[in-house]
Amino acid sequence: MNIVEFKRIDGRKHDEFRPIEARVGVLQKADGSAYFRLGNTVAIAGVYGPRKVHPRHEEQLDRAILRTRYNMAPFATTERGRPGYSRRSIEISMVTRQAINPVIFLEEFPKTAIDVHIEVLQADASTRCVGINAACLALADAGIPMRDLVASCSAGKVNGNIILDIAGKEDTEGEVDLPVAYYPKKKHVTLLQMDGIVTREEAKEIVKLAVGGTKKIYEAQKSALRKKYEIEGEKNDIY
Amino acid sequence: MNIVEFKRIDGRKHDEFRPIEARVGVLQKADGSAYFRLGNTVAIAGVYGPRKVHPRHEEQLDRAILRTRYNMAPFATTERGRPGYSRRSIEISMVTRQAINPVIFLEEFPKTAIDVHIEVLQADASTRCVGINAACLALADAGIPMRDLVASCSAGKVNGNIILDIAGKEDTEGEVDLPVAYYPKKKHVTLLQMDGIVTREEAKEIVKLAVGGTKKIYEAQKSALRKKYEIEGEKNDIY
Amino acid sequence: MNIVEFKRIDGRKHDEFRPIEARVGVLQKADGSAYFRLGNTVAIAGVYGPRKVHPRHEEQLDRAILRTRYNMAPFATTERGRPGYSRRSIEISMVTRQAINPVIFLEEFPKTAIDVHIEVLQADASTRCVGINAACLALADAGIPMRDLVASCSAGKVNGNIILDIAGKEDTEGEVDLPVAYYPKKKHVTLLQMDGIVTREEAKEIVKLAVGGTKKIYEAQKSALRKKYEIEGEKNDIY
Amino acid sequence: MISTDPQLIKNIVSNGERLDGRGMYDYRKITIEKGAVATADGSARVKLGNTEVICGVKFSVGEPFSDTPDEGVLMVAAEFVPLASPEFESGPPGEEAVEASRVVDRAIRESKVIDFKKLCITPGEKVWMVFVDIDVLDNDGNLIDAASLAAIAALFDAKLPGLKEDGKIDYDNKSDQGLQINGIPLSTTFAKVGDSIIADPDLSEAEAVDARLTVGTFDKDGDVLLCSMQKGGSVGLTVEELEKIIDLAISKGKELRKMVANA
Amino acid sequence: MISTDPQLIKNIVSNGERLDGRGMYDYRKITIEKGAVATADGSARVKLGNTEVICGVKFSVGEPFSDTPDEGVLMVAAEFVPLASPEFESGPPGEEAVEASRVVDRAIRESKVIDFKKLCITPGEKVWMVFVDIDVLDNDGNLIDAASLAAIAALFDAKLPGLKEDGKIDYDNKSDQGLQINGIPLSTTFAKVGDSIIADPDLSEAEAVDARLTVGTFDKDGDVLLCSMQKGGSVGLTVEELEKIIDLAISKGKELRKMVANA
Amino acid sequence: MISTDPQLIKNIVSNGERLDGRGMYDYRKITIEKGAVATADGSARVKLGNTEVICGVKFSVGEPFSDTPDEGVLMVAAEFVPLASPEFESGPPGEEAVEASRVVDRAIRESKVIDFKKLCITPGEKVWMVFVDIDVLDNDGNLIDAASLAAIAALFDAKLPGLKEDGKIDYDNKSDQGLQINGIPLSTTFAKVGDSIIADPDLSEAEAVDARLTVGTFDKDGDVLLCSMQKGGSVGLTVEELEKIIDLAISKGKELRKMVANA
Repeated sequence: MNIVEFKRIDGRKHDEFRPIEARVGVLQKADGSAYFRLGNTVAIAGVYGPRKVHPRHEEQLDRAILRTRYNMAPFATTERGRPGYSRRSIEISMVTRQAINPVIFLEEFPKTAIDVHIEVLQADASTRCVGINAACLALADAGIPMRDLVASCSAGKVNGNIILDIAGKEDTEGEVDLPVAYYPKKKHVTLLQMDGIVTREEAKEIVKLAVGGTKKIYEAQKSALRKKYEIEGEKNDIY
Repeated sequence: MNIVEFKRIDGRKHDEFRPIEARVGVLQKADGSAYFRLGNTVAIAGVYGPRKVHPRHEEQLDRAILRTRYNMAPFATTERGRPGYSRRSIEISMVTRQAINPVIFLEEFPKTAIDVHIEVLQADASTRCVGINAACLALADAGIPMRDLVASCSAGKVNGNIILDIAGKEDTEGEVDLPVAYYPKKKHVTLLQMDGIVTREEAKEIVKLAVGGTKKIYEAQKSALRKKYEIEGEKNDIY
Repeated sequence: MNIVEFKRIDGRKHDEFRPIEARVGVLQKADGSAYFRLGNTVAIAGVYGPRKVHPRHEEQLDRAILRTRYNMAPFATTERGRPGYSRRSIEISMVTRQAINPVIFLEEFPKTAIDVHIEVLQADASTRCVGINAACLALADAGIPMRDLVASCSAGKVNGNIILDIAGKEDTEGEVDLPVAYYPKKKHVTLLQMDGIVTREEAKEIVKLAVGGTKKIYEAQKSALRKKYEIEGEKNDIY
Repeated sequence: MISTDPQLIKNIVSNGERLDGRGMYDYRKITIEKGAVATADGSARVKLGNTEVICGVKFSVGEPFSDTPDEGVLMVAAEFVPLASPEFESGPPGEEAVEASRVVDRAIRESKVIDFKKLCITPGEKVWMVFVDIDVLDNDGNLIDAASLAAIAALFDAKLPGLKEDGKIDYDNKSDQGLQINGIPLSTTFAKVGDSIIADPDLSEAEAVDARLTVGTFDKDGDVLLCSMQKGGSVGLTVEELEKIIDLAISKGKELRKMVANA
Repeated sequence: MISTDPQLIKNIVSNGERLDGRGMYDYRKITIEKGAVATADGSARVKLGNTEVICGVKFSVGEPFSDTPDEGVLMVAAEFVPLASPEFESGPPGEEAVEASRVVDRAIRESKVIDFKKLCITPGEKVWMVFVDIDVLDNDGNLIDAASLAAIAALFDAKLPGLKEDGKIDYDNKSDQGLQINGIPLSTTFAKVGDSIIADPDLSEAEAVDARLTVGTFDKDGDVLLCSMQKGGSVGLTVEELEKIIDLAISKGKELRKMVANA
Repeated sequence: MISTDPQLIKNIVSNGERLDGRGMYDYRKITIEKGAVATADGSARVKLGNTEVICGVKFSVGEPFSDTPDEGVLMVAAEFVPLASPEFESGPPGEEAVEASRVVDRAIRESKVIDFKKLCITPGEKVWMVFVDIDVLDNDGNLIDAASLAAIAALFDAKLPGLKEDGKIDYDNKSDQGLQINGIPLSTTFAKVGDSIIADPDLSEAEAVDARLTVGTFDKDGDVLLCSMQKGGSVGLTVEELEKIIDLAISKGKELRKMVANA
């Protein structure tokens, strides 16, 4: 299993991430918000809720409904994207909701909606992962009670090598891309998609590499949240 | 009136149908369903209801509302069709509703909706007729109380000859197409459309030929329903 | 300020309108209606209301809501226009609503809607002005209590000359177009838009020319309303 | 809106009378004003009693359909503008508007009074697109016949624009070339109320109408021919009623065609 | 509709049994009928228990995408026709239909069993567009696998139309040239109910399903390879569960491929 | 959200003061960050107090409009992304977003600071399309001015992509050729609250605002000229108020232009 280390296009090791940057509370109007960056992929998430459900018939008597909307800014891609919903964004909004859903105490807020809006500002692979990472931070920032954070990243195969966090030229040349989202406390994979050709063994190896990678993402998320409370703590000291 | 019999492209007599096939109960989930085939034209109809009305403001206090949706599968036509509503399907959905409406005891189910969905799987002329035939069978299969069945077919003029059930090459060469739906017990024509050039006498002759043709359709419908009850009867014998 | 009078393409003076024609009560079904023509620009407005609000959630407890819809007939322009809402018609519908809003006693009809539909039948510049003029007459014709009429016209700059009511070839050659709507009793400009390059002084001069021009529009509106009541008066005499 | 009790209408009609005093087979007063829209290439405003529609014809240059590479294209669209009725709503055309435009379209297209091959500019590449747009301004019933009258009158009124050297339309110079139209296809609508047949039902009668038959007729070399039919309404018609309406439509079509010819 | 209590299903499954008596890793009865739609260029009707879908393939000639100027274009669309379920509604496809079509599309596309370069007619200008349209007629669960079976069977059934001299499709003369497809990519779906894994969940089981994994596999030179995966459901799966499902999918894929090959 | 009582705002403003301590004609703190989006051909992130917008410019190659065959095409679109405000909803842009994009578009287009003839590649066939997309991230009022600042700063930041021999964009090699922009057109917005005029109303003030005037100004050869105006709000303005705002806008525009020039 990749014992001899090879050279990646951008010089990273096979299990090395692009630079990670995470911040919470980046927006003023949203009840919670976060910024997440993985190299050149950047997303912002904003959370509203728990709040009243419109339209009313979507309301659930025993829990909050979670609604997610993944959107790509028209300038986020190499070719300008058309604004508005696409089949791609409908699918990603759905798998994002399923990825996040298990960690939220939805049952504590019956008859309400929790709305998570993800805006991808720059797209260089793994946009759904970066969106999920930002979304979980935004939910925490909004004070929504959560069992854990979900951390997401992808691994794949490029020129026969199994590597973490495909990006840039690797993405266009890549044979396989496999994003996961991971719920560490329960050791649950809450999102998994794959396209490309792999053997059974490669599939399992890539899953493990991706799941292992989420640890570093999780650290970055927690660190961003700690920073928030430190700063808020400092503020408290002042007063 | 066409006393000398001429040769039709596919060898049929002037008042001869393409092969007719009718079956009820072809779907599992729908409350009632039916398959109707006229040569190469095939439609399936599924009925849901009487059921609650969404959106509520469409509800009628004194009767059920009848909603019909005629849809053509993208692969039903020579050139692939675009999925979704077209102006054509809006018009046909409407005349289909008007054709069926008189025979249903809508007044027995106030504040409910009866939804009839017609899916044309193969289109070789007379798709609205085949859809209506399937729809009536599906309504009967759903146990919706009806005054009668409505039977539908078309007649027209090809190369100066007045013929029943235009199809295939006749359709592209045809000068006139006139579909009717007929409510036998009341002797009422509940659908009639025509395009193409005819004299007054020809118009009347074509109407009569089409209305006469509905008899055979009606027989096929009743036979399909009888078969259902026979089979159900047999089932009852077994238990 | 334009002391030497120059020659306009269609022979008008710098502060001269195209022929104005105004009539009220031109439609039968609408609660109020009016026709307004400025040269080759023609609009009809129809008013419904005060009436129940659909959808209900738009209802206001303390006043009527005013809804305006500006629409251009497909045959109103040189090139055939696509039917349906455009970004342009969304914006004009909005500024039209804001232009008219101040003069209506909306507070007298809580929980209702007043709907103003403007249909531009011929477009030769100043369509929004002509629409507003027709709309106010239609509101008056509908018997909606109003503080005043709003009168609208435009002025602009063509080949360096500041002129009233740009039209025809002036429109394509024009450098600046500035439509206003004016609420005379309060001396309030309720609509103002501008595009094109002007100096500060020119801007002010054009505003004044346009605002001054609304006086003649206002007269035409009042005369149309007087004619209505005269005719109705005559009718009363007869009976 | 005060609406008339359908039962009252049924009673009146069953006595062979109508609320507004018309005869059973009489149309309301018709006025046809050609050239009503200065910006259109052809236009007509039609009043049928209190029903009012306006139709504008516009030409543009476009690609032919692949199955008719040497024929111009006819597009008929009706917009039921919300000022025409408290029931009309903004948004995409409803089923009634779609039906009206398609019935008007079929009567004109199927009658073949327009030779679309003459509207070909370069086969397979450029043809004239003929847009016939109908705006309903006032809906007092029988919109199909009003729209049909307006459409054919506007087509007769239409003049093709000139073409510039680059093949684009020269909007400043109209040609004086009209469409060659060999006949006047028209829709005429009759309704069944109880056991009676009436022509041109108005809105007060609409609720009492059981069924409707619209028959498209046109004249060719002195003969009258049918080119389209469309039944409406939620009740059926007997074959005898259909035949009676076909006969009525043929004679009523003759009357209406005179008005179009003289407009 | 009488729906089954999810807790009942959970109890049954936790005992290693299923409501309809199937084994945990058994699919429902599968029937594949190729050529089911006479108007399509290729078609298949698939029943998976009471789930029924019909797939039609149609070819047309179109422009290639600018980043693959010498490749044909594959378009997979699924319509969840409202007759198939009381929950399906008219209108644009919902998220479930979008997901199904995209998962089916990815399995076929990513496996590279179709050489899209062979579907190029004139590089940069004209290529074959392959439309794979899936109509769901009856929804009794696991639509993705049913759609996947129908799509690949329909593609195997497809024959390219002939081309006329002007480059347009000759609808009267089909060629006997099929698509060259080097392998059978198929989606196989397993679900987690409590701590158990079951194959091919039906609609009565759907409410009890915690998570779902769809694995696309195909055969290449005797080997089985994966080409796509898609997790669904609102609960997660452990890595061990994932690995178990991958193994199950590989062996189940072999079974299903035989059915497609023999259809 | 705790909203501020409009009457309170009116009282404060009538005393010549503002809730956040600003002067009547002061803008909130402005920060302009050019090049904020790595994937865009030009970009800027603008904060106007707590209002934040991000603008990305992208170029593509397309066909010119038929009436300007030798000119590039400018397309300005604003999306009021729902994360920016509890009131923004998904779906097509509402009237506020449409107005903002059109007002920003007009100020840039009408000022003629960009020579669109220089964005022609092959007359009548290929021109540069300039897409200016504005995402609102945080709405604390006066979105038009924030969008206007971001749009012009992003245009100044933009570099045209290179073209490959086949006329397509070479995404790997950007040129270092910027747009030639001869002036800085900017929107400046003033509001009337009671009898007072204030600059740059924020969201807490919005409910108290009676009327709004947005004035587009730009600099040309040392002079300041107006290029657009747009009145908003449900109350009118006197001619004197209009004139006062025009004067204020001219001097405020000078200040803001310096910030853009130095960004």
